[in-house]
Amino acid sequence: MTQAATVETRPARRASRITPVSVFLWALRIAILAIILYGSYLSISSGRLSAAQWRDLFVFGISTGSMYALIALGYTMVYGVLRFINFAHGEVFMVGAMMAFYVANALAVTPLWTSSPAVSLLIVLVAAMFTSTAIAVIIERIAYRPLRGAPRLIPLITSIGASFTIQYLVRGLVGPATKSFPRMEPLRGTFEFGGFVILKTQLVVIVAALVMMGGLYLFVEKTRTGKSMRAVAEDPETAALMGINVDRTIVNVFAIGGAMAGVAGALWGLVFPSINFFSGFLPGIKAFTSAVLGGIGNIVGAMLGGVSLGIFESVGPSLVLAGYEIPAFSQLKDVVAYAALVLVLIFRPTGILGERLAQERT
Amino acid sequence: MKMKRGLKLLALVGVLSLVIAACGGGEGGETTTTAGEAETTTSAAGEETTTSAAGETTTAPAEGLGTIEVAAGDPIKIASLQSISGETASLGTDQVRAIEIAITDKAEVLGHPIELAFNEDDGCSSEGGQTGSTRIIADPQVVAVIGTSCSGAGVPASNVITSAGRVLISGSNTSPVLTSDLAGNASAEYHDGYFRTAHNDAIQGAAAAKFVFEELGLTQVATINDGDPYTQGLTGAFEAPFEELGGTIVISTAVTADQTDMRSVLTEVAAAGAELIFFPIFQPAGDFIAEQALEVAGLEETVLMGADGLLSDTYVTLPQTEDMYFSGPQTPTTDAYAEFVTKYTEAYGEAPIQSFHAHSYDATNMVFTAIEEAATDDGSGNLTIDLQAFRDALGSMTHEGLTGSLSCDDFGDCASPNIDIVQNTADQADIEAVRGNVLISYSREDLGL
Amino acid sequence: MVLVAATGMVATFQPRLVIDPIVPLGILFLYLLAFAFGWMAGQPPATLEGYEPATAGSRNVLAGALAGLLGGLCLGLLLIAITVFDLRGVFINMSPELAEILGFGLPVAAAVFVIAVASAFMGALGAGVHLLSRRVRRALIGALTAVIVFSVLTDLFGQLFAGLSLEPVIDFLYTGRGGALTIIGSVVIFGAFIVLFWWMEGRDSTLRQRVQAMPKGQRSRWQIGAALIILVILYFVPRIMGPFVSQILVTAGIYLLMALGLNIVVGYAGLLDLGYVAFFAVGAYTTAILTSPQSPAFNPEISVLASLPFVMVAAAIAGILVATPVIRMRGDYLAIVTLGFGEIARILLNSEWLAPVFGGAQGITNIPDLQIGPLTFSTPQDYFYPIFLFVLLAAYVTFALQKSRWGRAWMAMREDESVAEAMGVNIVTAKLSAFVVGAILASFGGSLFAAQIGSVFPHTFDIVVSITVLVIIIVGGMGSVPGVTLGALVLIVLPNLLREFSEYQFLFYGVLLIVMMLKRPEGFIPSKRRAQELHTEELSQDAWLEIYGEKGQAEQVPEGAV
Amino acid sequence: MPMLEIQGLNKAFGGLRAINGLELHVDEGEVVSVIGPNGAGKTTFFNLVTGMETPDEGSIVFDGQDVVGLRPNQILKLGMARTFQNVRLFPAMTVLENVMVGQHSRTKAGLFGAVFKTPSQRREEVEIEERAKEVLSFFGTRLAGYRHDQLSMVLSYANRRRLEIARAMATGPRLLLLDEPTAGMNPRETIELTELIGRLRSEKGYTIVLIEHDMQVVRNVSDRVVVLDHGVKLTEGSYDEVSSNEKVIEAYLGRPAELGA
Repeated sequence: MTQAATVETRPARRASRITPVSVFLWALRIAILAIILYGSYLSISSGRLSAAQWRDLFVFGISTGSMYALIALGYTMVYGVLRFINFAHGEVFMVGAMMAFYVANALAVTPLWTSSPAVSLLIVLVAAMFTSTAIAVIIERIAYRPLRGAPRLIPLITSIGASFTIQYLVRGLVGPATKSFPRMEPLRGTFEFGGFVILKTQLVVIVAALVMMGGLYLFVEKTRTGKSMRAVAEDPETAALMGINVDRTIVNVFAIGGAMAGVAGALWGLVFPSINFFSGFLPGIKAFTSAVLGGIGNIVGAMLGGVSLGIFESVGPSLVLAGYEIPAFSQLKDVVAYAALVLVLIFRPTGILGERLAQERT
Repeated sequence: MKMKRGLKLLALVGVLSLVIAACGGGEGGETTTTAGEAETTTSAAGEETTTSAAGETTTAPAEGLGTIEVAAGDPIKIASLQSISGETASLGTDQVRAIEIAITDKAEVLGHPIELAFNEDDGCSSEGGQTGSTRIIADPQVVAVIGTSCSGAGVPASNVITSAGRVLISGSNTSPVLTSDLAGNASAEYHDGYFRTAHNDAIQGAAAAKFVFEELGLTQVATINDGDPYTQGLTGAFEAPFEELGGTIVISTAVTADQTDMRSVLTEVAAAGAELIFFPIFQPAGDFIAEQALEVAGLEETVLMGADGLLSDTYVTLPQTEDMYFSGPQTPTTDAYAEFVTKYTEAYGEAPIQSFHAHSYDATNMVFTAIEEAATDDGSGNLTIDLQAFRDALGSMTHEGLTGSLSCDDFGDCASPNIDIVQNTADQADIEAVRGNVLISYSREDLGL
Repeated sequence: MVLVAATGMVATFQPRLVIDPIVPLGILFLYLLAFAFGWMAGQPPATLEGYEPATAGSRNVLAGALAGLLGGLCLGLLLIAITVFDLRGVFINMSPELAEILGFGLPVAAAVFVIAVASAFMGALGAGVHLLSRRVRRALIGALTAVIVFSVLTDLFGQLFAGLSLEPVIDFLYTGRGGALTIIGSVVIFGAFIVLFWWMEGRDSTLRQRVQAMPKGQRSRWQIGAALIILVILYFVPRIMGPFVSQILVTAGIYLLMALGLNIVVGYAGLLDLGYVAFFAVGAYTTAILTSPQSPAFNPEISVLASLPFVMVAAAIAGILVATPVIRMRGDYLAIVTLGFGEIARILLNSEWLAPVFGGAQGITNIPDLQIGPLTFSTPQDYFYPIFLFVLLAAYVTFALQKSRWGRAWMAMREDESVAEAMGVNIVTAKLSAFVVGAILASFGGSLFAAQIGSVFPHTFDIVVSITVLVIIIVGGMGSVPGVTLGALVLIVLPNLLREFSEYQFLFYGVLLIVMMLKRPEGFIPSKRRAQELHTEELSQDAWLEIYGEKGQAEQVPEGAV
Repeated sequence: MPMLEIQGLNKAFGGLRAINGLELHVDEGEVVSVIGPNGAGKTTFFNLVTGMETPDEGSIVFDGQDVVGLRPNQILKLGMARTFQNVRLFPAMTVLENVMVGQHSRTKAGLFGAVFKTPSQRREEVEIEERAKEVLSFFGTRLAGYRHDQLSMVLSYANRRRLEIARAMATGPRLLLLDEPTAGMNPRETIELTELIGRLRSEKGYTIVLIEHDMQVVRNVSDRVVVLDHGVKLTEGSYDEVSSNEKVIEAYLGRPAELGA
């Protein structure tokens, strides 16, 4: 009976449903897409970079991105379980890198360094892993465990405090100077297979990151400990009722996150051979960005987010900004990274793969 | 409701108090005198600037900056204002150590011990420079301040410290903004009483430009900085004289200090048709530019040129930096410097961690010498340091220091080191050899500055 | 203790004497830690309802001594490590001087023994404090703290007495201006404060309680009177305290202005903004560009005062630009995106691309001083007044908004966004308005900052500023204006007064943050509701025992005082 | 014309069809109860009507206006207000403030007015407070006096439910949607609330839609009962008609515990 009336009025009424914000957001989306596409068109058509160069940029992005991904795993797992941004995780990474530096430095004067680089690299990786794991667990014990159940802002602030504390303890212990990693001769130069040229360091980074992430995935999906982690992430109270030791599981989460960050720290030293007490900050932020980008709480998402962020950073400036002849566009790579984050979140408010979180608990 | 009315009243009274306060402030600096007189013998200079408006800050304080009395047996106080926290902590810590060594070496001036009364942090920022210098000048006994680490902190610090009649002398500010363009024009932020033993970017820029244009005969140049004020200033200081000489800056671009992939920038540079790339940046970004320049099409023939930030052992031993040119102030190779490094390493457990320690060591010693010249002893050990005479002494002295022979120009630039252009050729084994391979050395006169 | 020694803190603090010539700060700090260990170890278990309260006894002292001993032994090991091995290759602060300080110049074996005994003794003392009655304990600890405060803040007190023309006091208490306390001076201070605290503890009502007990008319008169007195004191503050303290207060004022703004965004509206510094930058750069003759692209050279309306408009636009894309984002997404915006702002200001407008890394210099009519503000003392005025204004705005429909809408949104929307709150305008108000307050801070310092450089607008402001409101007490004020004073003024230790400023920040969050998450002076929020359990108990609660408390007090 | 007219309403979460082709109308002045076993889609139905979720298909016409796609605050302004099954107050706000928030969409003072305390803003503030107190007085002494300034989190469970209703009343609605108002209350409180719902209609003239599990309450207050199961309307009619309907009994028999509740 009222059918006809509703049909009639509907088009007119629909108009009122379009709020200024959604108009703005859509305009923003379209404008950004247009800017990106036109910029890409301009730079590709200008032929400034050859296909091989584009490929190199991608490979490069993937290798940086896989380090972000490794660090991001720590953020995303902690977030998944405890729902807070562990700001100190960047410092966990830095401590790992610092340890890697000292071990590498000690090894560099031994014949092992040149005779069997793989072994020495492994030693460095393991040392970094253990240090970072230890630090992550200690932070959890001292700073976060007493705060279970506190409002969400509280552990966040604590983690900022922990971040400062670790940075400046490290500064006090080993001094403010920037230290440069010893170079590993066998890792110089490029590696070639089937016409595909890749820097050896990048290859090592990508392979190591893949191994670690694969291992982690299997661990979380298949093992008992991994399953209890997922259970705690889903609902800690129910998990506790099911006989899972929540505290121990959370420690495990921190330990694994720390180990990943430690590996990332050692790898970072290979690619970017200088480190000081402040080096953890930016990679930490980037890694958290990756975690959000991929969909926080989502392990596969963190990996994907990290690699995407690496690629955005590496390819983005040359692809989009260069097209508009913006001077010194590569200076703006971080702008591209953050803009990409905003962009992805405007299109997909819960990240690329979506959150994998249980319902918000209040 | 009561509460609200109270608040409103509070606001009203606040406004009133402001007006009163401002009136007080406007009455010819009366406020500063009451606050300062109690303890400062040098407050006269403070009032001068109270009334000075923007743009005219270069006006020198009037005659008579006052004096500082040091009683017999009391220490002579100096202060350091360096970046000792945060990301740039190593820059300042390095210089603080040099100052401490200088004090230990000197032991006493005119029979008075020397006290580093303040070890202030400039935070490598303008607000750090402002607060730190305000604190230092609150102590009327401080004669001179060695600092700042960063030019950004130097801008407000120079204003505050020189207005109080004291001297600021820096071992690592290189920005022309703080002194002059070396062509006789004082910069907007130059204040009488500011000195520095670090070279003005303008000297190095001009030397590099002259070398590229006249000796290499190249006219199409690209510059790359890393967004750091130092490197951005230096590329700027290169570009202006280079264009004046008739060259063309085909592209002026930048990377970030943590960037590892330089290919896109280098491709851009290649596309612009650069014959030479001037990138006065630091490691490790500099490593990546040199390494990746070889891989970019169109840059095979392009000449690379860096500056002092890249003159290190780990850099010149990179195979890709072969044949590269570097500009940089003549470096101390004297025994005195070697001896300094030994002392440094003994005292602090590590070798010098940055490159401006020697400059601060020299700056500190210049201060000592100037005090010795300007101070008068009343015979019983009481010292009177006339601040104007102290400034004059600094301005007119010639000091043989670790970094060479220092004498100040009219705008506080004391370092006029010869700028060496060196080349890293195949037979150079290490940094010392590269530094020794001087192709040409420009003095300030050579550059017409 | 080992960490403290190994990070070089002891060696840095050592030259600063607390009491001349017997107590240097480095060693004092070290053994205060032993004291704290002992205190913690000797703490009687929390009193539970229905159980006999545990009485402190020799067991506690023993525990304290053991804790102290443990710390001391670790320290001894460190000392042995330093003297036997050369660890400076890695740990640069483990120098022979440190060994000298730690070992009191004794041979190693003797030194280790002395350290262990001294630490155990301090630990036992720390635990023993629990044995004292509450009144004695408070008086003793209060007086000790007073001595340390007087000594450590020697600059502040020196300036205070000098400003009041009380030089004889300085000469009596201190070894000179900025010097350490004399032995007599410290004894006098200790004595005075013991008496003071003893007396205060003996009184049964605080000033605040008495004011609250007054009839309404009298109370408001009293409050206005107090406000007037405070204003008069504030009026003389810069004159008495001299340029350095004024400068610190000016800096604190600028941070306070930002903190009040962020308090609206985070405290009221619950929007965690980690890129707040961007608005500060907008204010500073707008003023810089409009007023400085050195502004690269566009220099109308108007006065700072005339730039304020433009600053406001620019900040409002920036607030809307940041807020719009994040309107539908929640919680941590918001945090990271705003953080990204903050970084974007800094990078763009520093970039080569926009250098023709913003001056790139070289910044913009030569910003004129603030001028109002014929008055020029140039010294830190001068700036104290306008900044104070702005802070007052911001506090007023905060109060006014809190008690308006906007304040309620923000709080509702913070509590539960979707319910707020279902109850008629337009989330879009509420979020936009919160960001805009916050942005404007921060931009005024930026504008005054630019005028006071006279130059702006991009690296000033670092994320650390955002974090510091956030820390101020959290440590002070979110949502509470007095709390935020205290937060700014503690976190800005204190580190600035102790600038020679600024190497360790952030270490202390870090430790302070952790300890605060663990022990007192609601901040120093929490807003009433937030305190309740964080102690819900106790509260629901109160709701049950509303009547018994007060009675119970009244019974407890005399018991403690006996 | 009915006050609320719902046609062909569909909503699915992933594969689960929470609401499936629902048709429903509510006339002015009616009290309609929506009952059904757990997971029948009752709360989803409320969420759709109030705009907190968007339907996949169908129309919701309130007072002659299609509200599909409007934001919750816009819908509220049209005169529809709700409470929540799991009591969602603003815990850190006082009782009075909770109710004052409810009037947000009925008031209009701008930021400028709030900062500068213009006369119109002050008048409005006074009105808001008066109205809030008036609404609270509807509950007798339960939420009056010193309770005004208590944080809502310290209230007892029943008082929270009452406060939620007060907050909804303050928004000035014509249609009230109450989601299990008596859940968790003891028998005495339940009786009291049942009376209250009656008064809401008789004294305030609200039209009411009620989700309820307590059949006593449903019988006492409703003019009409709608039964949902698996997102489908099983039947509707008076309480007696519905309670004897076979399909309804069947639906509940699967979960016999429900009926007893």
